[in-house]
Order: sequence, then C-alpha cells, then structure tokens
Amino acid sequence: MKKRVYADNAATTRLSRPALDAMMPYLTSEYGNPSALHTMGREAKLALERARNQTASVLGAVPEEIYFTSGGTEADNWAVKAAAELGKNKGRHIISTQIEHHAILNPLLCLEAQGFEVTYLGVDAQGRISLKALRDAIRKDTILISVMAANNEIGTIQPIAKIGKLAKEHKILFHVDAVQAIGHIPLDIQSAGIDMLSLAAHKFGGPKGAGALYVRKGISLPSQIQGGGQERNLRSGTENVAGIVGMAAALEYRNARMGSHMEKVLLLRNRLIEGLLRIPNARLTGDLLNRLPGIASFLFEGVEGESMVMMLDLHGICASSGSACASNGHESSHVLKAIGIPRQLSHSSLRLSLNEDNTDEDVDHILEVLPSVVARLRAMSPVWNGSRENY
Amino acid sequence: MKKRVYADNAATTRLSRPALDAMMPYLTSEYGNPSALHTMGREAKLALERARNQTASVLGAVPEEIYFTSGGTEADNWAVKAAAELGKNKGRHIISTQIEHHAILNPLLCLEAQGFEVTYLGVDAQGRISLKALRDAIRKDTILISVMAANNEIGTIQPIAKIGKLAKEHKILFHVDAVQAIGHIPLDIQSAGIDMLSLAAHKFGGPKGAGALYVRKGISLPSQIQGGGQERNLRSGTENVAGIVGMAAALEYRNARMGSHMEKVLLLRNRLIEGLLRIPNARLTGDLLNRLPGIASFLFEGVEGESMVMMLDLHGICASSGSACASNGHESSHVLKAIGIPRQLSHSSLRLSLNEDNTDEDVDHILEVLPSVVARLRAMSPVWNGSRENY
Amino acid sequence: MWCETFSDTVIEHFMAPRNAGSMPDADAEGNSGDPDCGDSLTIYLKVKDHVIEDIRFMVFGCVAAVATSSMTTELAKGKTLDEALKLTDQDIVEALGGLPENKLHCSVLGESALKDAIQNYLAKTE
Amino acid sequence: MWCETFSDTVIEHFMAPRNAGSMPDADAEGNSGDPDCGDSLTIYLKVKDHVIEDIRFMVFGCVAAVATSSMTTELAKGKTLDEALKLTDQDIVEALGGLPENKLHCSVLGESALKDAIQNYLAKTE
Ligand SMILES: Cc1ncc(COP(=O)(O)O)c(C=O)c1O
Ligand SMILES: Cc1ncc(COP(=O)(O)O)c(C=O)c1O
Repeated sequence: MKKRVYADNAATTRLSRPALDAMMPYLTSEYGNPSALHTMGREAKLALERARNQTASVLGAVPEEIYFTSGGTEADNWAVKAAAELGKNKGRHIISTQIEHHAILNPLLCLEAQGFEVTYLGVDAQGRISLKALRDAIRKDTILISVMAANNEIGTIQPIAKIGKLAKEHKILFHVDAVQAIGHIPLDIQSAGIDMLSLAAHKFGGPKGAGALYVRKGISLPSQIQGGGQERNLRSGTENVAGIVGMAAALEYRNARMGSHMEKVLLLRNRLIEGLLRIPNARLTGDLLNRLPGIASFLFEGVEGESMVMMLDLHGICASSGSACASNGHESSHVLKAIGIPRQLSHSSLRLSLNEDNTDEDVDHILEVLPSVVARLRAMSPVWNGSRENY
Repeated sequence: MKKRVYADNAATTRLSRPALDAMMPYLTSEYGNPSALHTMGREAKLALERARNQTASVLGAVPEEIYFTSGGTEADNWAVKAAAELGKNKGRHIISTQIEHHAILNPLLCLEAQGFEVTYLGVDAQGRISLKALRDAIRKDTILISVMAANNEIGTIQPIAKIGKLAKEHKILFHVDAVQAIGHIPLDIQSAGIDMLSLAAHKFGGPKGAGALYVRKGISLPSQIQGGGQERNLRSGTENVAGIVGMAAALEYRNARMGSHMEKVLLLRNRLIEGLLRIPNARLTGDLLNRLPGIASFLFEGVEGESMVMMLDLHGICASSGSACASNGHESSHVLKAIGIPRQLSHSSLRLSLNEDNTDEDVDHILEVLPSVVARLRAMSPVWNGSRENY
Repeated sequence: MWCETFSDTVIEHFMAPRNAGSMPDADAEGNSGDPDCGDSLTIYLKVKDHVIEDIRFMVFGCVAAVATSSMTTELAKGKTLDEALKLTDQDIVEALGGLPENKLHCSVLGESALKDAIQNYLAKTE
Repeated sequence: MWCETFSDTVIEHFMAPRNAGSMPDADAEGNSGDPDCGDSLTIYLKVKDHVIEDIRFMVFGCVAAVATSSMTTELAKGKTLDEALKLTDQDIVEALGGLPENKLHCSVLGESALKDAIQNYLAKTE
C-alpha cells in the first residue's frame, strides 16, 4: 500500500487511544441519561462531572466554569452573541481581529446587522495584532474583546496575556478562541485574564461533536440553547456523554505530555520548513517564533493551492490550502489578505500541520514529494516566471 | 449479579449494534474533516452525505431537506426561533400546546419576551389537543404551529396529519417535535403536511449528541450557528461524523424493523400495564389507543415518584418519574397538570418505557417488584388512605 | 449536585426506615411540608416526664425525605423535649453522612416536623 | 457537491495533462479566468488552413481547471476553427466523465479561452 501521511492536524486529528478507550463504555453498556435518577443515570452524570473536573483542572478553572457544547463553533457563537446581549445596555462596541475564524467573524457580522459596531484590528506581516492599536481602539462603550489565541491558517500566536491585562484595566469582557491552542501550547486562563474561552475536542485528539466554553465565575451569561435545563440551565439538551468523556480524556492526555509532544512536533516541523524553503520562491507565512508547534504554512508562487493539495493527495499526503472550512470555494483567504499577501499569491497557499502522531518518515516523504509537485504545476503555470526545472 | 431491567428508553436508549458498528471506522481510521479536500476529507464527506440520504429516505424527504444538529433540543430551538424570525414581518402569533417538551416551551418563552404571542392549546384527559380548538386559535397573524408528534411523559400521539392539513389550509408553517416518535411509529412527512421536524438519535438506538432538523425545500430558514459554512451554511461547525453516521444507521435499522419491533414492544407493554393496573388506586395516564408502543405511564396514589424510582433502582429497575429532564427538582409535571391531574397526585407518577431490547423476563421482574415497592411506600405515607396491605 | 450520590446511611434508612408508621394514641403530632409540593412529613410523639418515649413518622417524599424522617426520629427518641428542640437540620444531615446539595432542604423537613410536634405537645400540656 | 469525487478521466488528465506548456511561436493565444480569482487559462494555437494543427495551454487553477484545459485542447486539436467554435462546456464536461457540481464553472474556462484564441486568430488574419 502507498504510504499515507496525514499532515492536516489543524483541520482535525485522529481520536487518541486514551480518548477512544474512555468513550467506549459510554457507547456500549453505560448509556444512561445524565438527568435520570437511577443508577445508570447517576453513572452517566458522574462521568460528565468527572469530565468537567478534568477539563477545568487542565484549564486552571473550577468545574462550575465549564459548559459543554457541541464544538468550537457553537462555543464561539455563544460567547460572542451572549456577551453582546449581556453588555448591550452598557455599550455596543466590540473589538476583534481581521484574522479570526469564521466562527467568530460570522456571528460578529450578525451583531453588526443588529446595531453593534465592531472594530477588526489589523495584523502585521507575521499576523500579530498591535497592543497599541488595541489600546487605541478601546472606547467607553466597548463591551467585548475577542481575539484568537492562535491562528488556524498561519499558526501565529497572539499576546493573549497582555491583551487580557488591557481588557481587565478597562473592565471589558475578554473572550479567547483557543480552538487551535488548547492542548498544543500552554495557556493559563488565570494569569492571562481570560473571561471566556472556546475549545473543540477534535483539534487535540478528542472526538468531533464536543467542545466547551469556559465562562469565568460571576459572569451571568445568557443561555445558548433552552430546554431541559442541562449545563446549569445555560445549554440544554441531552449531553453527548461519550463525546464529552472522550474530550476530557484527550485533553488530559495531551496536557500531561505537552512538553515532550511539543518538542517532538517542533523538531519535525522545523525540518519540514527548512526543507521546503529550499524550493525557489517558497515563502513561510506567519510568525517564526510566536507560532503553533505543528503548523508549517507556505506560499509557493505560481501554483494554485487546491491543485497542490490534490496532487499531494494522489501521493498519499493529506494537506490543506487556506483554512479547511473555506477551501471549497475560490474565495481567497481573509487571513493571508490581512497579512498583506496580494490576492493572486494568496491562492498559492499550502498548510501542513503536524502533531505527535507524525514521524520522521512522514517529513521525509513530504520533502521528497512536494518539491516535484510544485515543479510540475509551475511547469504549466501561466503566472510563474521563474525557472521551470524540476527541483 | 442482580438482574438489571432498563425501562427508561424514553429518556435514552442503548446504542444499537448496527449504529455502533457504523460509527467505529469514524472513531478510528476514518477521521478526516468533511471540509478537507484530500481523500480522508472526501471519505468523511461521503459518509456524511450517505447518512443524509439514509435519513431523508426514512423520512420520505430529499437529502437537501435534512440538516444535522447536535440533538433534539437544538433542532427544536432552531425550528421555533428561526420560524419566528422568518415570519415576524407577516405576524407574531404562534400556536403550540401545553404539553410540549421544555425544548419547545422554553424557546417559546424567549419569543414571548421578544413580543411574540403564543397560544398554548390545552389537551383533554388523554393528552390530545382538540382540532376545533386549534382551528379557533388560528389568526391572520399566526406564523407557526408547533405540536409534538408524541408526548415523552404519557406517550399520547397527536393527530399530526389533521393538524398539518389545517396548517396548510391557512398557509402556516407547521413544525413537529418528533423526538419521541421517529423510529417508534410510522410518520409520513409528506402526507402529514409537515414543514419542519425535529429528531434526536439517542431516542431510537443512535448516539447522544446527534440530531436533525428536517426543513421542507423552499423554506429559507435563518441559520442556527454561523461559521465555516457547513450544512449548506445554516449550521456551521465541524460535523460530528461518527455521531451522524451512527444516527442514520440506527434510524435505518429501526425503520426496517418498525413493524416487528412495535408488535413485540406492544405485547410487553400491554402485559405490563395490565399487571400494574391490578395495584389498588393505580391509574394509567395518557391515551390507551393513540399511544407510543413503548410507554407505560402511571399514577400510584399516595406514593412520591422519586422514592418509587429509587426503590425500583435498588431492585435493579431503571424507570423515571415525570419527564427525565424535570425530575431533579420538585417541580410538578406540566404535562400531568395539563391532563387535569391534581397537584399532589402529579407527584405520584411513574414512567416505564420499553423498547425492543426488553424481554418477557424484564416485565416479569417489574411485575414482581413494583407492587411491593408501592405497598411499602404507602405503608408510611401520610397521604394514603387506602389499604396498607402488601399486594 | 445530584451526581453526589447518597451515602450508605441514607440508602439504609430509605430501605429500612426506623420508626415508620402512624401512632393512633399519640400525645402530640407535628407536620411539615406540603404534599402538593411533593413532600410532607408527620411526626407522632409519646412523651413521659418531658422525655420522648416513643416516636413515629409518616412521610410522602423523596429518598432524602424518607431518610431524614427516619434519622430525625432516631435522634429524637429518648431525648428530653429540651434536648430534642435543640436538634438542628445540620445534626440530621451529619448523622446521615451528608446529603446531596440539592437535597439539603429535606433535612429541614425533619427538624420542622419535630419542633412542630414538641410545640404542639407543650401547648397542649401547659 | 464536493463529495461527488472526480471521475477517473479528470484525475488522469490532472496527473498527466495533454498539450501542457507554452508555445512561443503561436499563431494566436486566448485567455480566460483571472489569477486574482484563483484560475487563469491561456490557450495557444497553431493554425493551418483553418485547422487547429497544434494547441497548448498554461493553467493556474484547481484540479478541474487543469483537467478541463487538458481535455479542451484534446477535443480541439485537429478540428477546423468552425468545428472548434462549436465546442461547448457541456461537451468538455461530458468528455471528462462529468465534474462535481461546484466545479462545473471550470469547464467554461476551457470553452472561453479556446473561443478567445480562435477569435483572436480570426481578427488577426482577416
Ligand atoms: C481558530 C478556530 N476557531 C474555531 C473553529 C471551529 O471549530 P469547529 O469546526 O470544531 O466547530 C476552528 C476549526 O475549524 C478554528 O481553527
Ligand atoms: C419530545 C421531546 N422533545 C425534545 C427532547 C429533547 O431532546 P434532547 O434531550 O435529545 O436534546 C426530548 C427528549 O428529552 C423529548 O422527549
């Protein structure tokens, strides 16, 4: 069989073994409804509360601050819309960035249509916001700052603790979309002054269909979904017990091995970056230092992204171009635009995202295949003016 | 080991074998993100669309009419709120019933707070609404009729097709909460004139954390969650592939065996009802004929529900009192109130809900245990005036 | 939260309540709760020389209500009325090895019915 | 929908495109698409006696764009200009064994560039 290299871990990850093992009982014999009074219900409820404890302890929160959702997008939607609802009598100004995920940008658009005003902070060529620009953007009627911890396309990490400090000084709610960060880099909710934080299980070895919103105690957030009163009445619906248990197990497992995983992944990724930057007119996007350990993101001038992804796929390599979610259309990436990439060039992006499952052989295979893929596509590219040799 | 009898299938069900088998690949090797372009992404996307086809075909719908959600509550919230949003320029009157699940009632309360007016139709002693009352309630500005197909506490089935006909005559959107009905009784969306329908996987042998909303083609429902554009832009968020695949497999399996399952379950349930009605001052709630096959719901005068549930639990029997979701508090059931049960008596409810996993031995065990449980609790009940013998 | 399951003592008292039953020749009785709200307790006393010689209860309520009733009568039996009046809901909860948070109100049921019964006795005999 | 995967013919043309490359001595060239929008196709013609003797293309675009370009040149080669002008996007899609719905627009890319090239040739020679 042809070798398969999965290098799309920023899109989603394989369920980790500990997560699967933790889930299996709840997919088979332990199927009680957590709201039921009998033993099977209580077992399910206990599993849920154990998962809440685990999640809270990894985040440095208390269990009462964790609300389970169906994923990162739901958590993001909830945070942004509920914060707006909560603050609307104080003010209607929100600060975010130009490079947020659509799970933040699209709810913000809805809020704009409802009369809220949003300042989208620009970023520098590396994808970092400026603290000065943030300070300047803060107004008397600013009720929410929402900034992602790390970007999904280019991996750039924002100065979250400093943003948190500013938010606190001005008594503004601070939400962090940490979907790409949790389980990948250390993030201390307390010292970073974070009020709300979104995460998604499937980005760190947990299952799809589970996520969480951290909400600092004392913030009385409006509910997200109304019904039977689950999640302390803020997010009703029979709980996805297996999914939540799997999420917590994956998070605990990742967190306990964060240091060694990061080290391994960094080595692999740096070798990948080094090797691929040997391709002529290849360019790394994002910040070299303030960067998620797994993300290697590039522009290969003259080559269209989707054709690269497909040709890599035909060589057994799973990669992505632009953000996974926007890659179905011919929209150009709003993130690359924000870091100043010209429109045509922005169609030439490729993201390889590694995690601890990847091996040296994976990197070898990519380094062997990708240069010739780029060369073959450039050979027939009308917008490529460089050498047409095979690298 | 003590025998365990699970008789709480209206709260949630065991994952059926075909559902689990269908899910396993997507919890292990097939972990791609359906939005990704590469083979693994396309496999996941194919699985999702296969599940959509299966679901649509069971419901008598086309695949484009099925939107996956995180469960029944989300589907209910979406349907009710989005229909209100969609219709608000035409009118602000909604018709529902007094015995809906909280997943409908609570969103309706939110809408009332926003200026919508809701007529909650009463029901007769069996829990059925009156078509005449419905007709009388319809106004020029009525934009939505939402009626559950079958009630979760007492199992009463509503005359959905007749309601659909009325709704159609008046060009009013018709939503059906079919969470308890789908997979249990035949329901034809087309002939019943249903415009929107909610379902939840875990009520018919699928996993918790997956559900769907059927939306008739041509209805341009506002989106539920905004982000990466999944579910044709109406419900964003990385899809719970395994959960959705499991839901479709469970639904297909159940549907194919609907006739034989119903027959089996009906026999068990009728024996249960017959046996338990021999207890003095025991009373069946709901409609004897228009009734979900699995639900046996009772009032045992003089005995408090939770203590019954717990004593049964200590004898290995899982049952529930009132709806599972409301049983944590001392709230009395709104459903029992609506069918005219006095408040004190409404605390004496017990629901036993069977499905095709149950056996004759299960029924034997319940018939052996429950009468003496009732007798023991009555022996120390200050509100019981009848005989204190052991039955 | 409900997930904090019941202590063994609670379950034991629920399954085998002490002093359950009515007392037709009681010297006094006391009530608490409201059956319309899902719990109701009656406590019966037999008093001799200011000492609770015998005590019984009838209860309509949840597990915690049953266990609380049973434990209340256990604690009160043999005590002088003055001692019994000092019994608090905390004493009852402690003796039960704790109660889930959302069931703590049930312990008040026991204290109230006992106090009501003693006061009724005192009112009658004064 | 994307889930309708590509036909074998599409993949084959993508991996081994026919007539790819530029043609410095072309009689005419035609363009379609816009690289700023993510796809751009140039078609080069060599014409003799109103017949397309040789044809080449350069493309910047997705799988479907590459395969479409390749198939367009295959279909056009050897045809008279009149015949070639009658080639439609449907012909191209059919020859490719179909395209996923969201990629159907790519077939227009091929038709347009070919027409543009032929028209440029005709304009030049008239
Ligand atoms: C930064 C960021 N936020 C939010 C999301 C949305 O998460 P999900 O698709 O799991 O709902 C993603 C993942 O796609 C992401 O990368
Ligand atoms: C009639 C009815 N509607 C809605 C729901 C809510 O479904 P879920 O809890 O799966 O979100 C339920 C189940 O509790 C139900 O019985």
